[in-house]
Amino acid sequence: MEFSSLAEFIAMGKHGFYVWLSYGLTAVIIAFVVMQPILHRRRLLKEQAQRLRREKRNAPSA
Amino acid sequence: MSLVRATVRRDLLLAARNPGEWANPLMFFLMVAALFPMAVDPNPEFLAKIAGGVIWVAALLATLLSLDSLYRADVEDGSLEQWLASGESLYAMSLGKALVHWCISGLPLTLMSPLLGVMLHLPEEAYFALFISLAVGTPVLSLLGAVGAALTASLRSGGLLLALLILPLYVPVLIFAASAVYHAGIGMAYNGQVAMLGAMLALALALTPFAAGAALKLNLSR
Amino acid sequence: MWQWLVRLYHRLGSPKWFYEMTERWIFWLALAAGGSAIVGLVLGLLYAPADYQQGDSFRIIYIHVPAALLAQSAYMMMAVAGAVYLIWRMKMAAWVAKVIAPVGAAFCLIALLTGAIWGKPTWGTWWVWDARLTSMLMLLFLYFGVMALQQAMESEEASYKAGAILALVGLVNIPIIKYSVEWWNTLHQPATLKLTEKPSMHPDMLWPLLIMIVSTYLFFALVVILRTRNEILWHERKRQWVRKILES
Amino acid sequence: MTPQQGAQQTLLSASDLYCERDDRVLFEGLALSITDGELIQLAGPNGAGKTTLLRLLAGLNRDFEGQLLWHDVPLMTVYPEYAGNRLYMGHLSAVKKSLTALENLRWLTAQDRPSEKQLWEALEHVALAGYEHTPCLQLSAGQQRRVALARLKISRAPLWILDEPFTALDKDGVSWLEGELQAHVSNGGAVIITSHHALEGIPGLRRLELGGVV
Repeated sequence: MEFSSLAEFIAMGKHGFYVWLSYGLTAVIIAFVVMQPILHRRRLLKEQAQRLRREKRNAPSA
Repeated sequence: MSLVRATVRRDLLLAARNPGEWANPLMFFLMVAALFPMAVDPNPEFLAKIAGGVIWVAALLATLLSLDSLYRADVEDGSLEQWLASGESLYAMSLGKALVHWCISGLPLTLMSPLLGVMLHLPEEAYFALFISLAVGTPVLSLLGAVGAALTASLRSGGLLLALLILPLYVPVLIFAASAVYHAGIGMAYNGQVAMLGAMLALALALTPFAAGAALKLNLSR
Repeated sequence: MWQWLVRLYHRLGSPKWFYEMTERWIFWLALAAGGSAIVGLVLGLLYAPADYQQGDSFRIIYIHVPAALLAQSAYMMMAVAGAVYLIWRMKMAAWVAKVIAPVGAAFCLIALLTGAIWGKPTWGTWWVWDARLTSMLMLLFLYFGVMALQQAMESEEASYKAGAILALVGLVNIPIIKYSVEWWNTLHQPATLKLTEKPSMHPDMLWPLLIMIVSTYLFFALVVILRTRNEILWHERKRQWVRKILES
Repeated sequence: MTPQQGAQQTLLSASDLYCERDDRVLFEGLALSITDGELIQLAGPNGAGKTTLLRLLAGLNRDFEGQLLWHDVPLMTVYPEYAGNRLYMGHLSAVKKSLTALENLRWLTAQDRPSEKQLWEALEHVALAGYEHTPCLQLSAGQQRRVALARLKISRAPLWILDEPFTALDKDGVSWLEGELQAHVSNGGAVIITSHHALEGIPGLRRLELGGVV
């Protein structure tokens, strides 16, 4: 272990701001990259199920 | 006015659906600015001197590029015809269109300019001047450019012609804005230049929509 | 062996097979990517010794280098997938190429941002027109170009082809860009301080880096699979097998 | 604007119209008037000036000689009022491909300020129920046309000026539109239309032949 206390770990030997800014921004971008397809999938399934129901509803009348 | 309001809403919605509309000029802005250090000199002291001018030239070109499509789609799909048929004021319509254009081009450019400032080593004192000059100057670019876009909307190769028409009109804005940023960088007052930009904005707001409205009527095919 | 490859190719070309197979992979991939990331980060942030010159700011390396590596190889993969589509008309390849672009661009952005942040304590400035950062910036522009082109095309098929052609042209251009940027750079500012170049890294520093690189690639595979599955769902939405999924 | 029983009033009248395009006289000394309850179909070969006349009557084209009166007042002096009382639909339907059917209709009918419910009902009327949130990109040409035509259900304008509204419509669409035209005319509205489609059985139908002789 390189750090003896949590405070020391956060401080990163005076470079804490830069290190955590890098990691933080990366976490945000990564979260976006992961969440986007998951949300997209959810929306896709909902929309297509809706379309299917609509087609079934319209089919007998046409 | 209801159609003007509806058009503003629709255009913002269109921009949200086609991110390229506002993202592409932004990328162009970044790329043009990146060309200067490569073509001239990446030395920070040198870049600091030209940063303001480079950013402004890039912003101007990016605005110009995005203007080309301002009215073209509306002419082609018949929206223009509906504006004229609506009997609503074309002044309000062209003002609305120009403001939407600013929201999706000038505003993002202004917000992104500090990033370019960092990359081009803009002096710290000049950031605020850069920001304020873009915030006041880019609406003028949109308003003036909208006139050119309206004039060339139905021409097939309108893009280049638009640049030829509009670039000379952009010169005053460029001169005062770049000078504001430069003077701020060397620690001098720059409120005179910003005031000039403000005056230009007021004038453009009052007058250019008339010209754009008149120009729009020319695009009605027979 | 050859026959096995041909069979694999045909299977990969079948969206249905891909969709059903990856159903099972997702969990394990997520587990492997997440697990290795945790191990890599714990080792890198807690156990690796500080750099004797840069101090603890060097710990940015554990995201910067994997992201930069991935951004470059993702571009290559995108171009290869595009080529497969152009040559054999394999739809799956086109979809994979399409979904790689935004992911690759995201990693490119990560590499650039972390590079800039790392530069501040190391060089004293956020941005230097250094050869690596500049060519990374050009790579980002290439990604944006492909994405913008794909988005601008109205016909889907045309957008795949155009994207693939542009990606291939870009691929040929990448080494040229890299070398010309390096040449330009040495012309202007010889021997700058390098961010990462170290003749030999301490193994305690090196291991976490290797683990993070593996983790990044696993993560990339996971995201590309997730996105490709969405493309499959969308394009095959009228097919019977997708209907069954939708109805359940 | 409500017509009195029996006494029909002239909505729009034109006299002595002269118009030339590209050194070709399209029409000369043309007179036309439309009262409520009438449907005028402009007919004639391609290039006879049907669209030109239509746009001229709509007030979009001011490049002509002659007189145009709206309720016996020169049209251009009361243009905003006229614009509010006539509905104009050209060849181009002003439908944006990346917006949904509902969003497009909302824009097209912005001046009538319809309620959300009216918009949905209008779309249902043109057999687009269930497509409200579908981007028009994914609709067929006929369906896109229906989105544009749905505004007929919402508009309160007494005078309709329609340029080839039957384009791209299927059989059901054509009979729906014929029904709409008939209903509008029998409710005291007026229609000026260009169409190659043979309109029949609509009371108050008149045909105006254009062109042929140069």
